[in-house]
Amino acid sequence: MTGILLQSAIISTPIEWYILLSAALFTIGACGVMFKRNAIIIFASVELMLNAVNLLLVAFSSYHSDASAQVFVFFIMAVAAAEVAVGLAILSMIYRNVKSIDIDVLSKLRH
Amino acid sequence: MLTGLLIVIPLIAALLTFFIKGKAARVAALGFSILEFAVSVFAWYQYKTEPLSKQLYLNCTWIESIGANFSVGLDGMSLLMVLLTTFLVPLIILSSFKNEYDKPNSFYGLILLMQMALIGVFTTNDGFLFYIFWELALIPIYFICLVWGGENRARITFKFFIYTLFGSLFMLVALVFLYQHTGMYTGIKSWAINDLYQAGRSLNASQQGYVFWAVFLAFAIKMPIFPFHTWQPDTYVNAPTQGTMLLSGIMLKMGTFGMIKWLLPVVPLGVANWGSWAMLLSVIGIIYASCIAIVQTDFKRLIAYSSIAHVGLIAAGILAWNQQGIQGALIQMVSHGINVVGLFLVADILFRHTGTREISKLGGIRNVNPWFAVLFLIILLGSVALPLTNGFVGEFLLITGVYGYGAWTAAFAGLTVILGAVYMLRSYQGIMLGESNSVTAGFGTLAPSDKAVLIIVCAAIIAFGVYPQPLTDLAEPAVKNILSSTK
Amino acid sequence: MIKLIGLVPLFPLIGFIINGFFGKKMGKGLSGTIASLSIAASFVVSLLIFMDLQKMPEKSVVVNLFSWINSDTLKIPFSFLVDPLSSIFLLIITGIGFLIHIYSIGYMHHDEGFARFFTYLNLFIFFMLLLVLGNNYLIMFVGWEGVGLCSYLLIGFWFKNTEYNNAAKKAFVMNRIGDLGFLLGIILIFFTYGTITYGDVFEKAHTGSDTIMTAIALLLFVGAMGKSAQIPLYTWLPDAMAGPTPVSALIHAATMVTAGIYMIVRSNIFYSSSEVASEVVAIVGALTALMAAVIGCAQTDIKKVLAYSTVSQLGLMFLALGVGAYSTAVFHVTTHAFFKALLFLGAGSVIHAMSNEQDMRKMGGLRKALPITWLTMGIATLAISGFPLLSGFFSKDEILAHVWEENKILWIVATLTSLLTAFYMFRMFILTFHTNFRGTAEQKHHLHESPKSMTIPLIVLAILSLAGGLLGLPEAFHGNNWISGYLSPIIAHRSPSTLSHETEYMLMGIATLVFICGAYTAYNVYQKSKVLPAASEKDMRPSERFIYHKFKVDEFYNAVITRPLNGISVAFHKFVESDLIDGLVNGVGTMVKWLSGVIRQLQTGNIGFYIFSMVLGVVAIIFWSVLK
Amino acid sequence: MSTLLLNIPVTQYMFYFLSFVAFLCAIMVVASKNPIHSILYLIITFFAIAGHYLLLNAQFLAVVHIIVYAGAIMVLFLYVIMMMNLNEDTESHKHIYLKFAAVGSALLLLITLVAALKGAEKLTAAAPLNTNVGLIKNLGTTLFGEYLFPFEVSSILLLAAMVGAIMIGKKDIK
Repeated sequence: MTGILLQSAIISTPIEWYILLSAALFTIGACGVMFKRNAIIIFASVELMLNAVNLLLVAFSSYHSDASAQVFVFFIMAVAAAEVAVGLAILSMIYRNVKSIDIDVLSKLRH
Repeated sequence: MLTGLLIVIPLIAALLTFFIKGKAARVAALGFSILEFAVSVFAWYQYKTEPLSKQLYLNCTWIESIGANFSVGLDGMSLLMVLLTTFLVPLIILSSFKNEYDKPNSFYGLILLMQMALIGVFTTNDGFLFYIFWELALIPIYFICLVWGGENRARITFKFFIYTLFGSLFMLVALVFLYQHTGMYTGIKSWAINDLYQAGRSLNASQQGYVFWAVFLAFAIKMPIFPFHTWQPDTYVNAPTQGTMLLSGIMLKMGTFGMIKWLLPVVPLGVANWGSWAMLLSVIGIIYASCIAIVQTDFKRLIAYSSIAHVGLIAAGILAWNQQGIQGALIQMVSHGINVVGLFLVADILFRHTGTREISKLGGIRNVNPWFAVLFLIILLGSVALPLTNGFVGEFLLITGVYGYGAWTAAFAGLTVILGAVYMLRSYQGIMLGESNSVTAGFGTLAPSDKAVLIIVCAAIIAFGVYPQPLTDLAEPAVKNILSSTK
Repeated sequence: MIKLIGLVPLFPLIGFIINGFFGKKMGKGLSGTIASLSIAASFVVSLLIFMDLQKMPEKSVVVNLFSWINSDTLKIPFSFLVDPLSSIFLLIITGIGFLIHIYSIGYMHHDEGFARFFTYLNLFIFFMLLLVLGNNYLIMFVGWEGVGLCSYLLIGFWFKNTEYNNAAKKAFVMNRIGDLGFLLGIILIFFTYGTITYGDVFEKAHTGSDTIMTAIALLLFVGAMGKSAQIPLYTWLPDAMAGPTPVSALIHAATMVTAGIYMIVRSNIFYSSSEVASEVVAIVGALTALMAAVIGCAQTDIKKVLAYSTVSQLGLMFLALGVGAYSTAVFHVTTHAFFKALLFLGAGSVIHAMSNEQDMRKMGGLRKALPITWLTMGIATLAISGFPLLSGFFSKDEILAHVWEENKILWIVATLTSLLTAFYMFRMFILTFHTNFRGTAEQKHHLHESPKSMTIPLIVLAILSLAGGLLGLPEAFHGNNWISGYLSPIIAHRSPSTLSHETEYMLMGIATLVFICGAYTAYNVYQKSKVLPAASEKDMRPSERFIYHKFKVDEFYNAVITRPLNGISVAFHKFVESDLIDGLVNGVGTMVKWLSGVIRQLQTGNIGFYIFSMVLGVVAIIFWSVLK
Repeated sequence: MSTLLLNIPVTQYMFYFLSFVAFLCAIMVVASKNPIHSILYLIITFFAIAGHYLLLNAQFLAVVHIIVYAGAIMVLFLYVIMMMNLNEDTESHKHIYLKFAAVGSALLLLITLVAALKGAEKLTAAAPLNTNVGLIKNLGTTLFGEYLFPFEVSSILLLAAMVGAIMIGKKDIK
C-alpha cells in the first residue's frame, strides 16, 4: 500500500526539488551556526545541517534504488549522536566553570 | 651482516645506557663504543681479505610499496668514515670523564644513538634510508646541545636545528624528484642508490641544476660552507664539548661524504654547469673563515672558524672531482676529525683548568705544564698540515686535486697554508707561551682520561702522517670506482 | 754501506726521541752526550757513504724505504737519493751539526731548557737530512717544512719572551708563504710530468713548454726566497737571531738557510732552460746581497750584523745560481758554512763572556780576555771578507768571475757587496775585540775565555775556514776545482768558464784590492779615529737612521700586508659575518616571525569568525570547482 | 511532468506541505531567541523530515530518525538547556553587520550549492524502481553484509563517545 503511494512520490517529484530543499535547510543551518552565539543553538544548527544531508542521501537512495546511502544515514546518525553526547558534556563542563556558553566568551584558545 | 651489526650495536647500547643510573653509564658507554670499534676493525679486516664479501652488505625489503629497502653496505669510502666514527666516539666519551653532567645516562645514550645514525648515514645505499638516518642524526645532537649546552643554548640550538632542517628539506624534495624519475625502463620505482644515479643522469641540464642546488644546499649547511655557516660558530661554542666534537669531528663529514656519494655522481650535468659556483663559495669560505679566525679571541670559536676553512678546502677538493681531490678529501675528513677532536678537547681542558677560553687572558701554560704544551703543539701542527702529520697528506692531495681543476683556484685555496699558520701559531703563542699569569699559574696536571685521549690523538696524527697507507688503500679504489662510474 | 743511508737520519731521530722523552730526567751531561753522539754517528755514516760513493761509477743510488702517498698516478715513495750533491750536504750538515752540538753543551750549560734544546736540535738535523736526502720533491718538502718548524721552536726557545715568540712566528709564517709557492711548484711539476721523482722529472724536463718550465722555476724560487731569506721574504732572518746563538750558527747560517740553494741546484735544469727565471734569481740575489750588506754596516747588535751578512752572502749565492754557476754556489755554501758558523759561534763565545750582552757599542778590547775566540774569529773575518787564499776568497772569487762573464752590471753590484762585506766585518771585529773595553765593571770582572767544549769547535772550524778553499781550487792556481768536477753529473747544462787566466788573475786582483779598501776603511774609522756607532737613535744622521731601521721594510710590510689583513679580518668578523650574512639568515627568521604575527591576527579566538571564514572557504572552493 | 502533477496530486501536495513545514520551522530554529523554542522548532523540522523519508520509501529510516533525533537527541538538548536554566534569551545581540554578513554568506552558499548541483548532469531514475530498498530486510542485509566492518567501528565510536561524555561530565577528575 505504502509502496504504491511512495513509488509515485518519487516519480512525481523531481530530484531537483529535494536538492533545493536540502540546500535550503543546509543553508539555514549554516546561517544559524554563523550568527548565533549560544553554543547549544549552534549545535542544533549543526544537527540541522546534518539532517539536510541525510535527506539528500535518502532522496538519492530512492532515486537509484540503492540501500547503501541509507546505511550511510545510519552512520551519520551514529556520529551525530556521539557528537552531541560529547559536545553537550563539554558544554555543561564549560558552563560549570565559566557560567556561560556564549562562544564569544570562549576565546581562551587565542592566547 | 657486519654492517647491520655496526648499526644495531650502538642502538642497543644506547637503549641499555638509558637505563643505567649514575656514573656507571659512562663506563658502559665507553665499553660499548670500544666494542663497536672492535667490530668495525673486524669489518676492516674482512674488507681487506675479501672486499665484496657478503658479510659487508645487508639488503632487506623494508617498505615494498615505495621500493625502499633497508640496504646498507661497506665499500672503502664508507668503511673509512665508519672507522673514523667508531674511533672517535670512544675518545669523545673518554674525554668527558672529567666533566660532571646531569643525567649522564641520557647524555651517553644520546651519544651512542648519534653514533648509530652516523654509521647509518655512512653505510646506507638507499635514498629513503639515507634521508631517515640523516635526519635521525640531528635529533640526539639537538638534545645534547639543548640540555647540556651553554648559556644561550635555547636560541642557538634552535637556529642550528631549523637551519639544518631547512636545508635537508630541499634535499628531500630533490630526492623525491629523483625517485619519481626512477624505473624508466623497468617501470618499478626504487630508492636504491644506483637507480637514483640513473634517474639523475637521465634528467636534462636544467633539472639537474635544480637537483644539484637543492642537495648542495643541504650539504653546504651541514658542513658548513660559506655563506651558510653562521649557525656553526655559535653552536660549537655553546654546545658541550662532546657535542662540539660530535658535530665537527663526525657530523660535518656527513655533508662532505654526502657530496661524494649522493650529489656529484647523481647529477653530472648539474655539476658541470654549476660546480664552479660551488667551488667559488668553497674557496671564498677558506679565505674568509681563515681571516675571521685570525681575529678571534675565544679559542673555541677560533677552532670553529678554522674548521670552516678546512671544510672549505675539502669541499673544493671534492668539487674538483678528480682522483687526488676526492681521495684527499676522504683522508682529510679523517684527519680533520681526529685533529678537531683534539683541539676541542684542548679548549675544554683550558676552560676546566682556568675558567676561560679567552686567548688574551691565558698565557704561559707551557711553564706550568710542558707536556700539555707539547701535545697541543702536535695537534696544532696536524691542523696546520705540517708534513709527517696526518693533515699534510690530505691537504697536499686536496691542493693537488684543486690544482687539477684550476691553477689559480689552487693558489687561493692554498692560502690556507699561510693563514692557518697565522691564526694557529697566534693562539698557541697566546695560550701556551709567555710568562704565566694568575689565571694560568694554577693550571696543574692533566687528568689521566684527558691525557689518554690527547696521547691517542697525537699518536694517530703522527702515525697517519708518516704512514698514511692504510687510509689511502681504503680510499683509492673506492674513489676510482666512483670516478669511473661517472665518466 | 750506501744501502744503510736510512741510518743517517735515523740516529738524530733516535736522539730526538730519547731526549724528548727522558732528557729532563737524564741530566744535562747525558742528554748532551746522547744528542752529540747521535750526530757523530750520523757523520761517520755519512763519511763512509761519501767514500763509497767515490768508488761507484754511476754516482747515484736510490734507496726505497716505503711507499708514502698513493693516489692513482701520483705515487710518492719515501725514498732517499745519494748522489754527489746530497753527499756534500750530508757532510756539511752532520759535520757542522756535530761541532755545534759540542759547542752547545758548553754554551747552554746554564740553561734550564738544556734537554729541550738538544731535542729540537736533533729534530732539526733529522729534518735537514730528510731535506737533502729525499729522492723526490715532496720528501724535500717534508724536510723543508720540518726545518721550518724546528727553526720556529728554536727561535722561540726562550718562550717566555714575547718578542722572541713574535720573531719565531714571523719566521714560520714567512717561510710558509714561500712554502706555498714551493708546494704549487711541486704540483705543477706533477701535472706536467706526471711524477715528482727527481730522476724522472729531469729526464723529461724538456717535454714541458718553456712557459711551464719558467713557471716551475719561479714557483720553486718563491720557496727558496722564503727559506733562504731573499727579497722580499728576508725580514724574518735578522729577527730570528732571537734564538740561542748555536741555533743561529747551525740553522740560520750554515744549513737551513742554504736549503734554497740546494733546491735550486737540485732543479738546475729548470733554471738553465729558462732565461727569465735565471735572470730573476740573479737580480733578486744581487739586490738582496747589496741591500743586506748596506743594512749590515749600520747595525750595532753583533748577531744582527752577522745575520745581515748571512742574508748578503745568500744573495751572492743566488746571484751565482742565476748566472748558471751551480757548483760554485755549492762551493760557497760549503765555505760559508765554515766561516759563518765560526763567526756565530765566536759571537756566541763573546756573548757568553759578556754575560749576554750583544751590543757592540758596549764591547771592545776583548782580545786579551778571549784569545782563542779572537784568533778564530779573526780568521773567519778574513775568510768572509775575501783575504787572499782563505776559503772565502776562492769561492767568492769564483762567483765574481762567473758573474763577470754573464753581466757586468751585476758584477759591479757583487763587487760593491764584497767591499761592504769587508767593511762591516772589520767594523764588527774591531769594535768587538780592539779599542777599549766599554762595558760595565762587573762585565769586565766576569770576562773569561769559553770552556773547551766551545773553543774546540771554534778551532776546528777555523782550520776549515783556512783550508776550505782547497775544495775548489781554480785552474788558474793549477787546481782542478774538485767540487765542480764532483758535482758535474747533476748539473744539466754546464757552461765551462771561457775566461782566460789573465782575466781571472785580474779579477782576483780587483777582489784583493776591494778587500783591502774595505778593511782599511774600517780600520781607519774604528781603530784609528776611534769612531763609535751613535749611542742612540737620536744621534744618527737621517740616512743612517734609515739604514739602521733596515730601510723600514718591516714597517712597510706592516702597513701594506699585516694591517690591511687584520683590518679585513676585523671587518669580516664585525660586519660581514654578523651583520650581513648572519643578518640575512636571522632576517629570514625575523620575517617569518613578523609574517606569523600578522597572520596570527586572524586567529581571533572567535568561533563565529572561524565558521564564517570556513563557509566562505567552502563557497570559494565550490565556486572555483564549478567555474572549472 | 505537468501531467504527472495533475495525475497524482496527493504525494505532490504532501511534498509541498512537508517542505513548507520543514523550511519554516528551520528558519524559526535560527530566528527564535529563546533556546527552548529553537529546540522545539527543530523537533518539528525533524518530524517533517521524517515525513519526507516516508514519502521517499524509507520507512525504517523514518522511524529510526524519530526515535533517535526527536526522541533521544532533542530530549538531551532540552535537558541540558533546562539544567543550565537558559530558558530565557540570555545572549547579547551580535553586531548587526555580523548578522548581515552571516545571512549574506549563507545566501552565497545557497546560490553556489544550487548552481553547483544544477550544473551536475541530468539525473534519471533507475529504470525499475525498487520500492523495497527502504525495508528493514533490505537494509539489514546491506548493513550487515557490505558494511559490517564500518558498522562495528561505529559501535566503538559510540562507546568511546559514551565513555568520553561521562569522563568529561564528571564533576572532579583526579
